[in-house]
Amino acid sequence: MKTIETSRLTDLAQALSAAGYRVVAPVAEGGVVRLREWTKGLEIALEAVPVNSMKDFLFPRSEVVARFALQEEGGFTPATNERSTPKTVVLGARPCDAAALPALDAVFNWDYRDGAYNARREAVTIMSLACAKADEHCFCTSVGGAPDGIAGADAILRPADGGKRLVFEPLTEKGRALIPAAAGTLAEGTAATQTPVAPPRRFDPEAVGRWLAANFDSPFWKEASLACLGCGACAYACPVCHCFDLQDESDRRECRRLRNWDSCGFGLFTLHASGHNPRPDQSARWRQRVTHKFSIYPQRFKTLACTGCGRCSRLCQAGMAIAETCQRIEALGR
Amino acid sequence: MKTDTAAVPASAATFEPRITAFVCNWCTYAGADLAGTSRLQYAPNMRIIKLPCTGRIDPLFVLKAFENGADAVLVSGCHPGDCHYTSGNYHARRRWTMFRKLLAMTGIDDDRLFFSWVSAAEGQKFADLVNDVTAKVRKAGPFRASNPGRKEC
Amino acid sequence: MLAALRDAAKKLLDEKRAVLVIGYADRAGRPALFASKPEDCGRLVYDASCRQNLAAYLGKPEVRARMPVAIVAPPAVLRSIVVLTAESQVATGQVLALAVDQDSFLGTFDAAAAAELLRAKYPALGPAPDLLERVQGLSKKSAAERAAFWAEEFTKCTRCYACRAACPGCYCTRCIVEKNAPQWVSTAALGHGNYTWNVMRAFHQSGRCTLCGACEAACPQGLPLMTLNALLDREALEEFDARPGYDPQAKPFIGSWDAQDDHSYMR
Amino acid sequence: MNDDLYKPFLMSIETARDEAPDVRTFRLRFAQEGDRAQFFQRYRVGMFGLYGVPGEGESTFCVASPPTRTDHIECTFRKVGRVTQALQDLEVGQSLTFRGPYGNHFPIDSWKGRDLLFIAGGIALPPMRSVIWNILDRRAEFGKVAVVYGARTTADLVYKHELAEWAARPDMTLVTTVDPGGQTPDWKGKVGFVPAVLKELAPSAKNCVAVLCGPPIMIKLTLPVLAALGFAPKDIYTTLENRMKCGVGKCGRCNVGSVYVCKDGPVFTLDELSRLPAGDM
Repeated sequence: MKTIETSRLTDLAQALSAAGYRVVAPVAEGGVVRLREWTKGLEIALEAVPVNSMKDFLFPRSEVVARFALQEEGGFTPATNERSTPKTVVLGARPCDAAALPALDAVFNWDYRDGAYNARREAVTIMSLACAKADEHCFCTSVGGAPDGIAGADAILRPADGGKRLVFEPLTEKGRALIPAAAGTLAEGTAATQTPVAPPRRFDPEAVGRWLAANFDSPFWKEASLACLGCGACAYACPVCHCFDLQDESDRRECRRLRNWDSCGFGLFTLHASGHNPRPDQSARWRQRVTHKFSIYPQRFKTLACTGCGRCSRLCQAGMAIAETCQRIEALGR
Repeated sequence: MKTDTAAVPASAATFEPRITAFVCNWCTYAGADLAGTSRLQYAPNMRIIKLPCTGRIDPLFVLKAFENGADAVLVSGCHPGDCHYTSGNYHARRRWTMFRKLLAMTGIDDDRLFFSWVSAAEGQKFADLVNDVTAKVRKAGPFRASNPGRKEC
Repeated sequence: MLAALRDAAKKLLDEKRAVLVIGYADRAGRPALFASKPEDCGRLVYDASCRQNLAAYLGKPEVRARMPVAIVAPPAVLRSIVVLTAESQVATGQVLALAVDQDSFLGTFDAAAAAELLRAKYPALGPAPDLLERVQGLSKKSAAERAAFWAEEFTKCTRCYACRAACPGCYCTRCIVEKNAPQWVSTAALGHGNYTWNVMRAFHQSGRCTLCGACEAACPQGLPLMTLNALLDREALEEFDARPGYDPQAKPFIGSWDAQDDHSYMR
Repeated sequence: MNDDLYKPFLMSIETARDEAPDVRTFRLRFAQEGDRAQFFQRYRVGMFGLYGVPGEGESTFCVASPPTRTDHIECTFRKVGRVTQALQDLEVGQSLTFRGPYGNHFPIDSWKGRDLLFIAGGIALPPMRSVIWNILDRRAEFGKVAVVYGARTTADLVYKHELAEWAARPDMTLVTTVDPGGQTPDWKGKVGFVPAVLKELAPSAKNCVAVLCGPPIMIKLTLPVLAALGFAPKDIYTTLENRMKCGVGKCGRCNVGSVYVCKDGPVFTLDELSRLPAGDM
């Protein structure tokens, strides 16, 4: 059994970095824990669930998808657009982060293969960290996950010996490749892994999906969405939300076609050029969000588009909590 | 808006400041005209963008100029009381008072952002102003490295 | 205190002086509670953990369709209601404030009465000392240091617009970042667009911000947005003697002028 | 394998024709023969594409020419926003970007031997025009062909030269109509709304497929007329438009319920549409 002292995680990060990996890890800055590129000197913060999800590193919030050289006299020619896909290890992703990967893989390979996503996906190794505790927003167990779930992960670190140690368990080839790269920071040894603390199961996603598929016009949505102020905090924090916008930006010499995150919570998301909006109010938008995750996704991809990480509810200024909405939906279905 | 982002070679010896000036049509632009017709010599570093009135100069214009690589921005219009539209420059003045404080807080201070009143009769003042601003910006150096709003893609 | 608040809210609904009461719910995180039945009012609370400015809901079409509305309002929210009234965003009599402060329920007020209450009881609301310290600390640094500080902060911005959604003052039906002909503000969550967005967001609050802090509280990335708002608040006060939210008849700060306004920085 | 999904190919504008106020048709040529060949390998009538102007963005609309004409494509669009404005500012000889063809198509092979009724309103003729020409180019395979086309005014009728050509053809019927007040003194067509004209015309539903496209109000009022004439929902086709960015099922905004207009559509039968939540359209 490979183990590492929790206090030596930065050594592991350093070793992986020296082995040529870009290391992404949770770091506390300005009172907020955020997954970011790790550089020497940064402490790794394992306590809190980071505000951002891992998707930042697979599907960045803004990326150039096409370039054009603009000509002085008008007109353009296509220009090459280099893809940057550094070999990356995400150290300390949560199981609920890793669990998002199958859902993202599904949409980004749905008949049309999205090269930019897949290139990053292939270059990333996920070393997740089993959760030693859950807060009131966590609900992974309601959506098929677990605090020590391994879906999507290449390796998992399990807290042991009262948190002093972590047991490293490789799960895939990519995960095993970390062992030589870790260059001795992982030691052979034994440790007593802790039983992870699971949040209570709050609803049955299949029951929720059934109600959603049959109750599109329910008055429930108007009331349930009243508090929503229509920002994109939930979608941007979500490890699965993948909606995007394509926007051109240019100066005199070059146009860059950018893919930027977008959110179904925004009023302009579905607005037609004619002025017609299929989702004219926040209730339609909140319904889309919940329906996409618990009904449309299972229908199309046989997987939920929610991993129960709870980020959306943890961050929502208006207290919109998707697990609570699901609980209420389940009750309505009974 | 299509503007130029190409980097100007930044070595101190060859640095030529690129300064964007937003000026009103009635006073400062006429003052610049007068400077020209009077054959006054002044630094060639300023690109003038003429607008009807300082009241029409949206703070976004200034941010756009910095975003696209301006080393400095000058805003200039009619003296108080002289506005062609009676109060456009008074409106602008209050806006600029707030805006320059805000920009200074974010790192664009009065080495980079200049304001002036230049009337149609002040050709000499305009020439002196351009020379003075250019000299200050030259001294401050290229703005790329420390410009908080520079374009990055 | 809570009993008085709940009774007053209940009375407004009972007497049909309000169709809807928006307050804080007695649940973790203190989310908004929308009470349209008198019996819902029993779940209203107010304490220091209430961070949302509920006046932000006054811009929401679903709420505007249910006027008159009463809002649980600590002093900063009272100011927001006064500002919105001065800016003709809410009609007189359409919004009632259930005024609260840390330890008491102060009564039910319309915008004019709320302004009177503010003038009498909180005549000089301003940034909290720690916020002022943030402003002063940064002001002492060099321009390059300030630029580096904000560039680093704004890099974190994902453009989720939670700050905009949180703010009662951000009521435009189509925000400047959503206008695309021309596209003034880049929508990409990259340095330049993030800088322009955050600077313009703050600037549009000039002389209007009531320092409620909801934007900063809403920011998932923890950006110190209030540093900019507080700076502009002090500037408006010191240069123009402007204190937003004390007069429902006040002229808009940026839309008005005085021949005596300072212009010492003009060349 | 090309997985650069958002990398478009280039097309140059061969001709441009003004159809109606703010409505223009481009005939586009592929800059690369390989792109052309690949396009026509996949293109079936009813599919759409994303047309773009670098610096302004992309806009989604149908391919208005049939797959039977394989040296070019045509598109017809109205100037309504930033991108369509930029597209209309382009001149003959200039280039635009194109991605596609995307989406499903009209199953015209299954319509062989049947009568066809096309009903279109205003700017909705272009998505149907490709079908009509496809049918006319393979005329012998189908039964009777009738087109009912209405617009607000005579000026708003698109493809005026083709309407004249269709009117003159002995192997099809064309009925044009304009809203009351929209006619000019020399207008020879009908005056009245499409549903009323259709009712008066009373085409037989027997062995007939109806293709319907137009503004929502026209669709809403025409469907009962078709139902009264005996058209079954599975024999009524339409093509939907929703805001799209990617065109390939990723960007997440064009869905109606669980159906993605970009991948499952844009072509649907009324039968299929009736199972979708109307509140999401």
